[in-house]
Amino acid sequence: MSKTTGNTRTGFYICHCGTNIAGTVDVEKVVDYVSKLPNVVVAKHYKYMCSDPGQEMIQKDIRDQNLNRLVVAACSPFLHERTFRNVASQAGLNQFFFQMVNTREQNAWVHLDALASTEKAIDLARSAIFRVAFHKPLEQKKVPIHPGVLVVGGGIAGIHASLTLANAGKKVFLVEREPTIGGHMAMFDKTFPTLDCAACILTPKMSSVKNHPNITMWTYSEIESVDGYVGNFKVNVKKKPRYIIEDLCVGCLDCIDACVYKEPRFFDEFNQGLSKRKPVYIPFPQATPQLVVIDPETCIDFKSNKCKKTCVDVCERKAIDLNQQPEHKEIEVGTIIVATGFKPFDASGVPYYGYGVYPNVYTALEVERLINASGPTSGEVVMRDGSRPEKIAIIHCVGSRDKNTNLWCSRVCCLYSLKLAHLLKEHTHADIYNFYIDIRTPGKMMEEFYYRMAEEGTKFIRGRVADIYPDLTDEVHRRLIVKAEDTLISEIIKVPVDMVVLSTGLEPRADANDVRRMFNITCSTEGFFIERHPKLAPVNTFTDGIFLAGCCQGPKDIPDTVAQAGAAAAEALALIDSGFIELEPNTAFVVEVDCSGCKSCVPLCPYSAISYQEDKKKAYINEALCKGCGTCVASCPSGSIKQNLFEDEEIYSEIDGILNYTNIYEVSECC
Amino acid sequence: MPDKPKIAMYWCASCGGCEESVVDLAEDILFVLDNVDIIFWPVALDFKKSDVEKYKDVEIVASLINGAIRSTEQEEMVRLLRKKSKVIIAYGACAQLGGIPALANEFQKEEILRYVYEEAPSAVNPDKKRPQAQFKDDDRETELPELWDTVRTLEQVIDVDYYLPGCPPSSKLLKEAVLVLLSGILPSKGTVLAPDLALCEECPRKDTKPTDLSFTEFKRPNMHNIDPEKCILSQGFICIGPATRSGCGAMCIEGNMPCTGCYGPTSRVKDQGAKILSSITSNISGKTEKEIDAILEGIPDPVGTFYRYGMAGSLLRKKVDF
Amino acid sequence: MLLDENKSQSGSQGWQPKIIAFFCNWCTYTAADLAGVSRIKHAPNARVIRVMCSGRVDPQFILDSFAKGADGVLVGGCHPGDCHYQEGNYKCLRRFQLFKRVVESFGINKDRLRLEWISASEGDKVRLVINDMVAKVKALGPLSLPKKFSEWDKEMNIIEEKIAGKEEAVHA
Amino acid sequence: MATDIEGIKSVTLETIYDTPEGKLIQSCIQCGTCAGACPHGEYMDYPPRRIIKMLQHGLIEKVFETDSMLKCVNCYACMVKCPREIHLTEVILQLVKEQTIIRLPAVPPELQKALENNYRYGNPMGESGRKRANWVTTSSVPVRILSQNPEPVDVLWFVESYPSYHPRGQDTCRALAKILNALEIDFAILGNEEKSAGECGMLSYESGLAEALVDYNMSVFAKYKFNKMITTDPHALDAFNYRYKLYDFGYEAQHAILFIMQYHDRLKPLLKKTLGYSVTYHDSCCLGRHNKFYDEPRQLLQLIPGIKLVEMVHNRLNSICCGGGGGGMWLDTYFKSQNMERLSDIRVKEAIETGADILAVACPYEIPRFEDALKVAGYDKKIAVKDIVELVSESMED
Repeated sequence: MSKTTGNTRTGFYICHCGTNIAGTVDVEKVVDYVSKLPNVVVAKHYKYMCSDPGQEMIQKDIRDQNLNRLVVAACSPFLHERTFRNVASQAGLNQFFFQMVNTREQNAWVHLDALASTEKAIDLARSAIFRVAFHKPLEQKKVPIHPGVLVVGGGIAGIHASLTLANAGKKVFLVEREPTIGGHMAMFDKTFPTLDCAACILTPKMSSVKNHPNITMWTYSEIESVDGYVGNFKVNVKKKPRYIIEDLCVGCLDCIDACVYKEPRFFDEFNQGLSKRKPVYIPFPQATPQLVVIDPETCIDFKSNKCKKTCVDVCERKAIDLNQQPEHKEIEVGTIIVATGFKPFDASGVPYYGYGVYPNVYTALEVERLINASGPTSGEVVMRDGSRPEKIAIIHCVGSRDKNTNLWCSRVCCLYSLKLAHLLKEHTHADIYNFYIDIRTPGKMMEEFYYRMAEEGTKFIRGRVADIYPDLTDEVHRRLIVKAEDTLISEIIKVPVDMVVLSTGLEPRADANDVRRMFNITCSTEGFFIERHPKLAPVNTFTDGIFLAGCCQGPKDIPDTVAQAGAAAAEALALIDSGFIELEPNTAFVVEVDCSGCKSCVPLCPYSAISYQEDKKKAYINEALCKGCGTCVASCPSGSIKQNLFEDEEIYSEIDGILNYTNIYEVSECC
Repeated sequence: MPDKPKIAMYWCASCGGCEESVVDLAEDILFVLDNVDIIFWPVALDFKKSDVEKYKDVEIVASLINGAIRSTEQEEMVRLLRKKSKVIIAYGACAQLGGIPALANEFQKEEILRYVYEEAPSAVNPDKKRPQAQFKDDDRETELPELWDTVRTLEQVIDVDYYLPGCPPSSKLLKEAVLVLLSGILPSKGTVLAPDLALCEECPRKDTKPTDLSFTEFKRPNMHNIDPEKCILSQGFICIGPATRSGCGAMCIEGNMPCTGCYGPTSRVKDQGAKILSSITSNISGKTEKEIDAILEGIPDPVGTFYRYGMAGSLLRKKVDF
Repeated sequence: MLLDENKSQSGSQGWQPKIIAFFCNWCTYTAADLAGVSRIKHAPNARVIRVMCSGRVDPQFILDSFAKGADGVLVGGCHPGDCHYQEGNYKCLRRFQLFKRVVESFGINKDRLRLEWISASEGDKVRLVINDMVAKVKALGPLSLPKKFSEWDKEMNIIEEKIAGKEEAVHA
Repeated sequence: MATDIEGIKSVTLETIYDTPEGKLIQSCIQCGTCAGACPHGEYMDYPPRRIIKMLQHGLIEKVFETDSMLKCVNCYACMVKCPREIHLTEVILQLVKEQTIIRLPAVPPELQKALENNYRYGNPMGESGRKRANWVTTSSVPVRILSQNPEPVDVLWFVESYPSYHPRGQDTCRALAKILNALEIDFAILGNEEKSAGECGMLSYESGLAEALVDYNMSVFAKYKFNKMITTDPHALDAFNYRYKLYDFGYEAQHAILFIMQYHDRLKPLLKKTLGYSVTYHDSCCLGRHNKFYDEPRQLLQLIPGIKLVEMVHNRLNSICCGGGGGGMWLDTYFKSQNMERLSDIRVKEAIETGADILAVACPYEIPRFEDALKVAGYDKKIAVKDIVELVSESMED
């Protein structure tokens, strides 16, 4: 405790957080102990330190007692560090003369033994008190925010966020990987609980995106790299070759008719393979943009180079360019909204449901396409063998709530299963059996929807299906037998059906990890992106300026997705309109007189913030480029680089504080 | 004529090189002798302990003590000198940091004695005799110094005022130190009387070091030729220069050998070994344990490499458990 | 888990290891927070020091922790490839690969120093790692370097006493 | 590990929540997959799901009022499909089952006899222990018996009871001996010293008997030096790898098929004879669901020239038990008295449906069970039941 700056007067405050902290940690004992430590002028505990009275109490002490250091032991700094920094600065203290002790998340909430927990709180309080003595007044750097926004993903989340921002006058870049925007919602027939047609509500929004002067829409494009930081991101986008000159194509679709393949014969992604397409195709009639795309995987010309190129010939506008190359765009934006969506669970992951083995086993998304008037059967529910089902089983929780596949509840399956039950009944008049574990219909008008569906005569069987197999005794129909226990009557039942619908769950996209790395955000072990705080910052990420919308954050339905997209847009707007952002001042700097110019630090910086000044023969750190990791500080062989907020002395004093155990506490214990 | 300032010099656990460095002053030694009275210098002149004892407390202006402390005799003598001297200067790497003798802190005393007196190939000692602290023969009773378990730096035994680093300190630094002492304007206590910048500052090969160094292998000078023009570290030879104080004039580098760190760390570093390790390893290539370990095979003895002079003065001081 | 927690409680029952844990802000510190939010109980022996990146962990900090009395040091960073600063964790790993050899050469059992990659979502791994480390360090017993240092220095008392004795004799 | 051993040895219903596996039943969501997956679920008064709920409510005594658990054939079907990964077959049902047997007013006589035989003769058929190695005399290749030649051996082949005594089992033994010999494996058997391993289902019925057999066999193993152990019986395999481990059995036992597959490079050139069969493979419960060896037996079959593999409706993880596990081997009469359809009957129908010539198996229980079921079924088309090992051996003939 030698080299502190001047006369250190520290105030220490520990929060009860109701009983969250005080229920485990003996806050009075902590205060009692801390008040005896050197430099501590005030030590207090209070029920809710973050409340107005709590904040005012601290500010009053700072003024009255002339405090020049502040330590607050409360929750995680991720939650309230900013709050208490503000408390300090409003009381006239530089906000960085403050140190926070995490006594809730990393102490009271994770330990049961009150004594051990209190000891830990004391150790960490002492550590912070030692540390804060070395703190220095720092200034936050203000960085202007580029008003442009990048929206990644053109599903309903990306569409809604883009429109909200564009309507507010912001320049938006919407990047979509597929040839069209619309995402999964474009594949749906009707939406629950209102049963309004998905296309009717989605396609107008899609064309608004296309036509909005503030939106630059790049479909069939992918983000290649993201650099920079909040307010100043540099993004590289790769526009994959469509082999169509976008400006020339008018969407007449003559080229599709002219293709050398007279009949479509390739897997149609949009229709889940229930129909075929040609190598030159448009994903679906309302695709936005209305541009064809040529798939090099199936186009003869790309394989043999011997195609007659009838498509090229037929195009009067000469819009087909089979030599098109990828285009690379570099854009600058201030904020990014990640709305990359989900992937439906691969139903063959539950082998005993026979998906891919028995042709009459369908996934829910396939059935959406079957029912859809613009789908492969124009809305007729005709199965792969050409027959129409009279008995249909809908199986819930396929790839959800199962440790063997995905443990989480996919949240939308119950409701869309009910919806499909209704639509299938409407289309086929078949008997519908819904096999479920629990029916979950939270949300506005959802339980009412369930009620209606039940009233329509859909049969509900509470039991998870254990087996699906063809009825070998039934020579004619070869129906599929769905075997389950009806747990409510405790009977094993075997229901013969013509069609099985697997209500597959929602999964993170397969490349979620790559996306996460590119944007420097975090994701759960499953692969859904993690929000900054589940309640208080649900659309923020741990990386400032990057927000989340839609199912990439976790399964959710369309209303929630749209709400979240709006929230993400609002967060981005709030940042943009504030004009600038204050950066954490935790950058590193070279103490020039100490530097020997050994150059060891220069190659360490991934941001090239460190350079070697040939004239002075010393290293130099560009503060604007430094992101504050501190790796160079730990590596400087002569100790000549420092990091604000994480100076060596600060960390040594923290170590010292933790281990400098004096017996004040024990003495008061036994006496 | 008033008495010239009295100076004492003493050696403890050291090789004698420090004493040699005084002689290396060459004609400058005459200047020194003109200005001071060397009242105790056992390596050069016949003085006895009693000669020191007869001085009054703090009567000696400065004692320059070299060598690490590892025996009863050394401890006794430095305590005596401390009592009699106004200023104590830890002279050289051994006194400052423990030096080469402190590498013994990697072993137990017993291990060392057993090896030296019994197991070393050159040892012929069938009766396994060891030196005794006390020896009695007829009427004579002799007391011999005893080894301690731990090798210590001078400051771990007595209060030290200044440090003169190096193995040995350069005559330039010694001369400067003497001038400072004679000037009477003393630097603040604890000062290391050498520049607080790392060796690269004065290294003649500084400009040849690239700014994108990434180690793919480490080489040892006894097995590979060192390019006499280029930065030695950049050639894959461990050079402790970046973590070592300057002041020596980069003599080893001039001799085409890497710096081994004898001038000790800068004032901003607590543990020279840890710091240079951190710096060098951060810059190796390889991202998996396997790749990294393969490169690190070139450093078979990291303690001997990075703590060659600093073990006793390091944060852990010696091997803590055997 | 209840059992583990009870067993690992210190309270007043005997020696409890003290572990200094350097956690990176983005992954492991967040994971430790997540453990809290999820109420995942674990041994109370770790004292977390937050750094922005595992790359900031200077090996000197680890030695200093041991020297000042830590029984174990845990460094937690983002998984390879996941570093918030792209490569800080690799630098940490490179140092660690050699540094752990140094620490072992200094006679400190390898179980007292641990590097773990714990991502922001791995709240339960925080529990597993801390509980496991506490159990292992407990089995090793206290390191107590400050005490060892003063024990080593006891050998110097003889001379001190001898000198003191002589002086007394002189004064007498 | 010491505590684990003690824990499992002394486990009782009271301690069910003390093990991590036992505690898992608290996480049951009552979805009923176990009941639906159970091949005998429809014949149980209380299918597994209900038993778990009753356990949660502490109504354990009520479970014993019925014979539900006696109908469990240890087929692991409920366990592999449980969405909460509750260790039903391995832990929960075992405990309940043991208690069920203890409280039965009368153990079904067939089962009672098998247990007694195991106790007295070391095999469930009641054959003389001195005839255990008789099959060796009809082997075309020499088979070393350790008691006669106790030199250290690389591979100890634990033959087990059915292969030792049952005429069709002996066919498998001779086939395996031939293969091992051709692969130049240094192998030996225990001969008459061997006693039933106390297969997994049996262990839970009569832990005293099981322990006696374990002790006995362990003492025999201790007499000889060998490096690894193989067996053709998946039940014995499980006994060694799961139960004997608790008694310091220091080897990793391996199923003969997996052992042979390691030498597929050497084996392939030996398989000269083309067998023009269409073959369907029945995944045994222990080898398949319990140990997840679905691919290896199929790979071995496909090494045989000319073999065409076809799958039954239920295969791999979803295979249907032959009904012989968990004591079912000796409960056919009892099950029949309860008007239960025999599982082997159901299974051979699926096999016949494939149109295959051969129903290939990898468990000694299955040959007699399926051959019996085929006789009863009286189908026109001939389908033969053969152990994979027999087919391999057949292909080795010139």
